[in-house]
Amino acid sequence: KNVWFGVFGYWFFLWSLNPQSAIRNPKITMRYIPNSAQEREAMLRDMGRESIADLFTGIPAHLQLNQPLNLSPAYSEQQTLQYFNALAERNATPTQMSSFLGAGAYNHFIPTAIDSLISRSEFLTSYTPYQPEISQGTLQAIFEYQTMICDLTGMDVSNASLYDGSTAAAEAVLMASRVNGRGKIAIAGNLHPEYSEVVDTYIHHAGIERHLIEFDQTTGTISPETLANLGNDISAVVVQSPNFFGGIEQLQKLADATHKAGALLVVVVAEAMSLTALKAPGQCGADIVCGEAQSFGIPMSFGGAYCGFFAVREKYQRQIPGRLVGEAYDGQGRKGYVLTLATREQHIRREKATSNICTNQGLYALMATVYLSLMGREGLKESGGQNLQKAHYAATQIATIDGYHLRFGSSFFNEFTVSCPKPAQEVLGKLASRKIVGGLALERFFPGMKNDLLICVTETTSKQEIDALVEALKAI
Amino acid sequence: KNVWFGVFGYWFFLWSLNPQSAIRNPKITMRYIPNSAQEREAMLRDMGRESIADLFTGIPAHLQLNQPLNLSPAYSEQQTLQYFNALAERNATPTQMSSFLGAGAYNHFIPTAIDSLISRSEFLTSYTPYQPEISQGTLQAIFEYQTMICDLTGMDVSNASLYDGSTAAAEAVLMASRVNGRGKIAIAGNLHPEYSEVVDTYIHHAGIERHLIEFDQTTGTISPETLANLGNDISAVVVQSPNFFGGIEQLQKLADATHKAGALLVVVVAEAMSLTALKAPGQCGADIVCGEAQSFGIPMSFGGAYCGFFAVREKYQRQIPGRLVGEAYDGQGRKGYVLTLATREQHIRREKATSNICTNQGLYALMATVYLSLMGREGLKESGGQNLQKAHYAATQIATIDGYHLRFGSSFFNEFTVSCPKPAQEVLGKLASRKIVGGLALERFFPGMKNDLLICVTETTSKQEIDALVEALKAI
Amino acid sequence: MIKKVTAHINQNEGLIFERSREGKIGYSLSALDVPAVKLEELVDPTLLRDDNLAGLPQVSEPEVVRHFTRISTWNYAIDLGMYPLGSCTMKYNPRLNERVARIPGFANSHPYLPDEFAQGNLELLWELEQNLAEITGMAAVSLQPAAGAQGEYTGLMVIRALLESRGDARKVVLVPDSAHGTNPASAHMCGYKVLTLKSNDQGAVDMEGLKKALDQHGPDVAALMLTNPSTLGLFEENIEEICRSIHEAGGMVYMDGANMNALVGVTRPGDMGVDVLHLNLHKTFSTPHGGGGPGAGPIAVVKELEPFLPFPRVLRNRDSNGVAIYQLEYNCPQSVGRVRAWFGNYSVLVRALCYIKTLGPTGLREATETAVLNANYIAHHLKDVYDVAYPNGKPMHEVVFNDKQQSKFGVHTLDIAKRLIDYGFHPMTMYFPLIVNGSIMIEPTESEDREEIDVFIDAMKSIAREAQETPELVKQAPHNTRIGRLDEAAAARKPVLRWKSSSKGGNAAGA
Amino acid sequence: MIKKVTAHINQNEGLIFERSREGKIGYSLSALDVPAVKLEELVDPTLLRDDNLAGLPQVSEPEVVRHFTRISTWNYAIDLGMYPLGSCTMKYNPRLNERVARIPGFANSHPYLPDEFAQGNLELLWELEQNLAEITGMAAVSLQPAAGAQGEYTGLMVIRALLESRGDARKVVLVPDSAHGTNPASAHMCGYKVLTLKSNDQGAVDMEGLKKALDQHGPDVAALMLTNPSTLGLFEENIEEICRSIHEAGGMVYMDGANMNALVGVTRPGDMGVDVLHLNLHKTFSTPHGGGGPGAGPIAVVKELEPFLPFPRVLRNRDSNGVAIYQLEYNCPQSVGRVRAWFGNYSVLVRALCYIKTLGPTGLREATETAVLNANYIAHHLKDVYDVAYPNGKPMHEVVFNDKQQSKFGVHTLDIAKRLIDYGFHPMTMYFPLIVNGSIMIEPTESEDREEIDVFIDAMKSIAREAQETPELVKQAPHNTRIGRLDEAAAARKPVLRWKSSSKGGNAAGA
Ligand SMILES: Cc1ncc(COP(=O)(O)O)c(C=O)c1O
Ligand SMILES: Cc1ncc(COP(=O)(O)O)c(C=O)c1O
Repeated sequence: KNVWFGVFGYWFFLWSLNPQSAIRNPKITMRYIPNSAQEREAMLRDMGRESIADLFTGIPAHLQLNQPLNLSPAYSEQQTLQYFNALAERNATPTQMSSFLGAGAYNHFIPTAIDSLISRSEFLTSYTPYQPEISQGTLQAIFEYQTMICDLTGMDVSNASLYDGSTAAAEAVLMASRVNGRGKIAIAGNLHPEYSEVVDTYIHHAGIERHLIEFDQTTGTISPETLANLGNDISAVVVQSPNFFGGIEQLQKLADATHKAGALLVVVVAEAMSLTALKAPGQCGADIVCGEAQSFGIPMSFGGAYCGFFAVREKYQRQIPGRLVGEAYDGQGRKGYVLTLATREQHIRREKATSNICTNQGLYALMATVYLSLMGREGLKESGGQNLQKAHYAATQIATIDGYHLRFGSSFFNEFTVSCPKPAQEVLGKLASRKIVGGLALERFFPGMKNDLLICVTETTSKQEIDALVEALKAI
Repeated sequence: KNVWFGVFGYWFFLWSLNPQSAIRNPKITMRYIPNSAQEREAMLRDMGRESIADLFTGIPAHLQLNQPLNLSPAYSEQQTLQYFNALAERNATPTQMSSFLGAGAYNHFIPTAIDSLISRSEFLTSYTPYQPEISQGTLQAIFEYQTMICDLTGMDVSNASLYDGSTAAAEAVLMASRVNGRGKIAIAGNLHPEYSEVVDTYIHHAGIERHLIEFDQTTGTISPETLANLGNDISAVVVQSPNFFGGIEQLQKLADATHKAGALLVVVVAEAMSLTALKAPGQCGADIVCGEAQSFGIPMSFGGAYCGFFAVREKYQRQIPGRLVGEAYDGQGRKGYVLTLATREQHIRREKATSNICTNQGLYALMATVYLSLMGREGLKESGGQNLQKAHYAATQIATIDGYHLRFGSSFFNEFTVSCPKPAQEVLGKLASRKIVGGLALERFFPGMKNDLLICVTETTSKQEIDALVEALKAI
Repeated sequence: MIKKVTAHINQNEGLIFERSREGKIGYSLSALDVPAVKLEELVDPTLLRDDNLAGLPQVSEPEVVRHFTRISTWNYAIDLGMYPLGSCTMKYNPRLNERVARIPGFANSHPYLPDEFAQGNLELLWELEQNLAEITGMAAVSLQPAAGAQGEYTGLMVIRALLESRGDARKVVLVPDSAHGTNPASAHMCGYKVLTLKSNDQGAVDMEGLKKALDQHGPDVAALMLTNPSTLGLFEENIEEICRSIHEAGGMVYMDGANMNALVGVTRPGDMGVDVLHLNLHKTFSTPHGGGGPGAGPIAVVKELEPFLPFPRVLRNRDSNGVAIYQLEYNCPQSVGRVRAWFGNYSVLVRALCYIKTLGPTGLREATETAVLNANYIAHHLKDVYDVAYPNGKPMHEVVFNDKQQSKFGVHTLDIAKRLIDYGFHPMTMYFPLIVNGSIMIEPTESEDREEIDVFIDAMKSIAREAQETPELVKQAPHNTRIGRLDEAAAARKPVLRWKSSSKGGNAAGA
Repeated sequence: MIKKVTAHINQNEGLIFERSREGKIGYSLSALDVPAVKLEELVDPTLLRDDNLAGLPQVSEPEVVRHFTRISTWNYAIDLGMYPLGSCTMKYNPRLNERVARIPGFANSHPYLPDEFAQGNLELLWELEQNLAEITGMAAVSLQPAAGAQGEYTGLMVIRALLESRGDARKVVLVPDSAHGTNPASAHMCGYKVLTLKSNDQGAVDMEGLKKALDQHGPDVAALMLTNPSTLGLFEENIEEICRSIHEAGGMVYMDGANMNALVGVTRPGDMGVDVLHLNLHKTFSTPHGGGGPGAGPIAVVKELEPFLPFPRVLRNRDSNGVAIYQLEYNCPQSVGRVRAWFGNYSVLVRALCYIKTLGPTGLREATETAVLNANYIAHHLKDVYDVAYPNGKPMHEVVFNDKQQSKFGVHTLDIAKRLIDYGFHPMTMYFPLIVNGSIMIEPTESEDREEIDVFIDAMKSIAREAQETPELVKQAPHNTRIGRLDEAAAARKPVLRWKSSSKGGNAAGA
């Protein structure tokens, strides 16, 4: 499919939109509204009201609109599909251009059964499970989700999800400060730049100060030595592993150094698939492990909706932001699940809540739960292994090209940074004309890294695609 | 999308298929089989059996395969999707080429909600509703389907579906002969040729003889006069309306003539959408009305699966082929639905059954039911009206082109026959290069109609597409 | 104790017609973009509908969604639990198949597309034919039949056409008394006289009886219709000899392939001497049953019969570059004709090929082996509680019991079936095959896990105990469903087969 | 009498972990196509996982499908019936929105695609911003906030940034006592001191109290956070005056737009003097609640505040041919920063735009009018049976009662809520807003048909009768669900928040 072809289809569509479609028999109701005009009249009569306008007298008349909103007239179902299909045609997807983009959003394989299950009305159109007697489906699924997140991260307690990986990192920082009352936060310089920006936003008004931990220029990782002299005003050290450049951090050593300073270690995981192959942060001494679960069956969808995960040591369970599901029993001793420890939350605690979050990412946590169930122990190991092996194959091949080399010396999972013989942005431009999205030019976030390219390879990237990339790099 | 582009994608895919994908840990089970190899061993032990082979000793050893079937190795889920997507890319769909094909399969708009409802596990993965206590969903839906078919056709009793329109026509012929014991059938020459072929197949061994009713060369319809001298050995007269050329038959007059000869009138409806605008055949004296319900929300899918409908006068209800659902009450007086009058069927009557049909088109009858519910009275009227108006607009426009004229003088619904100034097949070839599938060349079924083209226009055909067709016809 | 289900609130819902109100709509079409003209000006007004479609409902989209969602919850389904329905092979219906069948390139393709614009569809048909031929060991396949019964009918016509082409107008088809009802019905539709063969005391074809029938009717016997494994779930050990004797008598062997789930990848009908068989893709090849279809019933035939298959056939040629070109061949002079419009239940065929591609040779055999294992496991655990109909048989993918032990307490197969509902299962197949009194026919398929099977075994044992101790409990079952046993006799006596605006709603408010 | 539901069998199911067995799999990946190398040779082995992922389950696909299908049936859902949840706007979730959000060009697009390869996405964002600006009457929109609460937080930061840019570091946010809990929580996160405003005896902002607060804290008041219609479902009649006095005091007005379903197409916050508001797309704009998200909480602001919106912003330019080119602008020096990665809950945004396009201006107003009508209809029919919290108010899209009459018999809001379950409804919102003792908050939305509403009214009346006649029946409710009231206090005392292999399964066999 040609992305540019879409443009013409799109203009054609706009031209074809018939304004008359808004003209409709006034007695005929919008299809989503069950009560017809006639029925509404009857209801008004039944209530002794004259007209709909009677019901709106609470709104000062001069504030009421006397003309329709200035929006396009209602599209028919067919027009709606044409409109959105035409828009979608103007985006490039991995089936049209092979893509080596990662950097926090990953193109992993999504088993078909997931969508079919989460599309069941009972999951899709249900409310937050405040009424456990008729919400056990959602509650049990969240309980399973919490369990899986605990197992993957090596932690004791997981919440029911946060908005995304970046806000999870921000909430971790706020929580750490709540826990130990310290007012400074040390943030790794190789944390995902957008996460870092979000943390900055969140700490700005929380009176928390930020201390930057520079990464090592040869390994790209945080050297434990840089933590040697952490002040005792540091509430937490926030590191990401694999870090933004793809490198795996020495978490145990970082934890030791952090704990020595009495701070908490927050480990951020932007590529959750790495948890299937790399040692669990919880096993390495992390106090909070949080991040992005998009890799577990959630479509990339231009950056959202995703699913932030958040797991802590048991001793912090009453400090965790967001919802928690726990076991409970009814009068007959039957086991079920309920939202619990709600006293942390804003409904009850208002300004003293552990967070303001209310609606979270329930359905997407369910997606992740179904994904993890389908893939299971073996599938996750295989997937993790394939990511790792394919990325290393790609890295090795690229490193053989004249002028290209791996920027950093550290171990990596499925992403790595390549130094190009010319500006990475220029390389990407040339690759694009060969229908390859070659990765992310790092200069945008790290002005000093003009020639550096962040490349991601997953289990869905075929050897042919990798080889084609290598050939293209050689040729340009 | 280019159809030919698909070919290359496809070969690329074949080349990429890795034969190693069949190599799998023997301890690891196919993902659709819950009992693992280990579990199966345990079950064997539990039964005191040695091996799986023990269970197959009923099959003579020399008949057992000693090598795997010669099929392609198992595709991964991703490969399967690639394989089928690549195949599908090599078909042209109406979004790629505007299409004026009808002739028994119609491109009507399909509301999105249908697929979401029929995909519910409870409908999709349930069995034929022989156990009413846990099948009321399917049963009630069929009861609603039967009611709607009765209303649309103007008949008293509808069955729960047959395979498709063509076999419905064949079953009608067999039923008519059962009803009146006559051995000859009169079939309209403008019946859908494939239906006609199927009827021929079915009557061949039933000892029923076929008599052809020629259509009128100027109107394309069956003139009531041709039925004036029907012999009293004719069991039924089978006509289609709108007929294969799109023309609407004078059903009432045909019914009168048929009944005069003591025969039954079977009205076949290949375009069920026509029922929304044209007088119900039941109102015109038909004894059996049957046909194809594909137009009611069922995708064209290269000709199947579709949904044959079949409706009769009440007096024939015990002669109807296929399943019937009726009301019933339980011991507490609660109303429900059951499969009823089963004594007509093969389970009980065996060779004396009214038909051999067992599995029918349940899910697709449900699709039609959801479609008819969503469209409802107003939507069906609007849709029928649009089909009719757009087709007439197209016909009028085409008739203005030099050398083109409407082949027949009769009223039509959404299909009409155009005589071209050159062989229709040639016209179609030229239109194809302009990304238009211009209709069906009739020569294939009616060798005398070399220049005649059957054109269909539905509510989904835009004015632009019609105008583009007209322009193209002018230009070629 | 009932472990598998608990009672829970379940929504009532009337008929869709009872929701109808003037002015409600559930659709949205694009506005007419050609000049509007009154229909009466375009078409002879006497031909136009004049009843305002009064019978059709007027409802909104949310109501339609709620209506069908609610009534769906009254159904049992594979995705909710085991369906021990013998002969029906209710296996898991992969979601991947559903997705693939909905790919727009398939779903939106018109059957009269010129061959060059339908190469994907044609290749798919060709590929599926090849795969099924390999799986069955036959020479050629027709995908046209819409279900098993139509496959039988088509297969018999093919046989008849061959015989007639030899000038051999035979009139008799032999059908064992254990056969499915569609077998004699199809034979009858094909113009044959059905001669019932009594089964022997093992439930198999009685070789003596067969010999006698052939001695008596031999020259008139067109075919034997055989189910293998039989409807008792037993492999016909004499299959080769049976085929031989039929062939010697000048007849052909038709195999009902409904039970192919016991054989795929392990043995092939073509290697046994079978001449024609049908497959139920909605059984063996996992396409969803959909509450009663659609299915697909392709037939596979030996070389000799190929010319008689329904037309059109799909051919593969190669162009000058060796690229495959697929083509529909309509010129099949010996063909029995068409048995339906176009090429079969295409959307079902797509699913079946998807299944085959997904499992591959190893997976297909694994499925068969597991299906047979599961059935034997059930047979093993229930054989002391229920009488096995033919205790010397070696059950394959299903096992048949009878209700002899339970009948002593006045509890019959129907009661056991209904009581299974209370235990959270769909009933087994009952009273089929007819040769088993009070038949209890159980087929677990490979899709069940041991735990579900164990719960089923426990339920069956528990019901057997109840039959003895509290027979009334079983005879009144089910107790935990939203509706009880319905009076089917009364329903058939005065059938109400459609809603009328005067009648009251069912399953509805006030139930 | 309970008309709406009947008890029916419902499948039990343990935790997914309890299905786990060695060797089961539910996945299939393509085989590795690069040379296989041991992971230990590629990565420092001490960094590799060494627990074999032991906690993750091993299950097959059919079991996963059955597991989640079964547990889903324990949920209530919009598609099953009315959700009279005040403040939650549980309206119909169109299937068309779901389909559109899944179009591969949206679902498979990477957020770091260069702008030229993401023009469709960028235009969609731009178009949605324009539409929401028009609907709210505001100048600019940010789609970044992931839900309402984050919208509040972002909106307050935007206000704070403006004030700080003026060198005006105010510290106080006024929040009415009727506000949703997220309001004070968000204000607190934004570093503000929350000052609670008492509502007047009409449930509205007490103008005296407001004046007093401004007199006292005026120069330190950064903003007032107002919900309009209030959480009582009443329009703030003094809204303009309120805005004026806040503005005069140098503060800004934040409006919680959770109740916009009462206003869309009828009136616009921007015309009232509001400076910032958030929208809950998962309420007003029909995106599915999904058992707790995802939502989307865009904010709309007046011109003055636009420079402070989160970055990046979406800009529309035109190329030399006048063709629109969309572009992400990161250079926003006054921006409050990012509040999340990328551009918002994009897949939710797609659904919301689909909803707007489908309804158009007429449909949007019709939805609002019908929502308000339905709420008034309920208020009218229940006002004699339950005490309306503020009887002089003119309810808009929701109506708030209290349990005063019922409390006399010892029956409280919680009991009424639980009893509604037996009647086949989801409970209403309870105990919110906090200013109403035993609040019973009912919002039907426009998605309910009169019949469903009438059944609801009857149920509420019937429960009121029961409260008087058989209070124990109500206090023990629900009676007809698979599980009864759970001991939440005990659960919180010793929380069990994850499964451990030693623990027993829930909702499972043996329940
Ligand atoms: C043994 C046997 N033969 C034939 C059939 C008929 O197949 P279908 O229902 O597909 O027409 C069945 C179906 O139940 C069967 O079990
Ligand atoms: C009045 C009001 N404000 C704010 C919120 C918070 O919105 P969200 O749950 O989207 O964060 C809600 C949600 O319930 C609400 O009802």
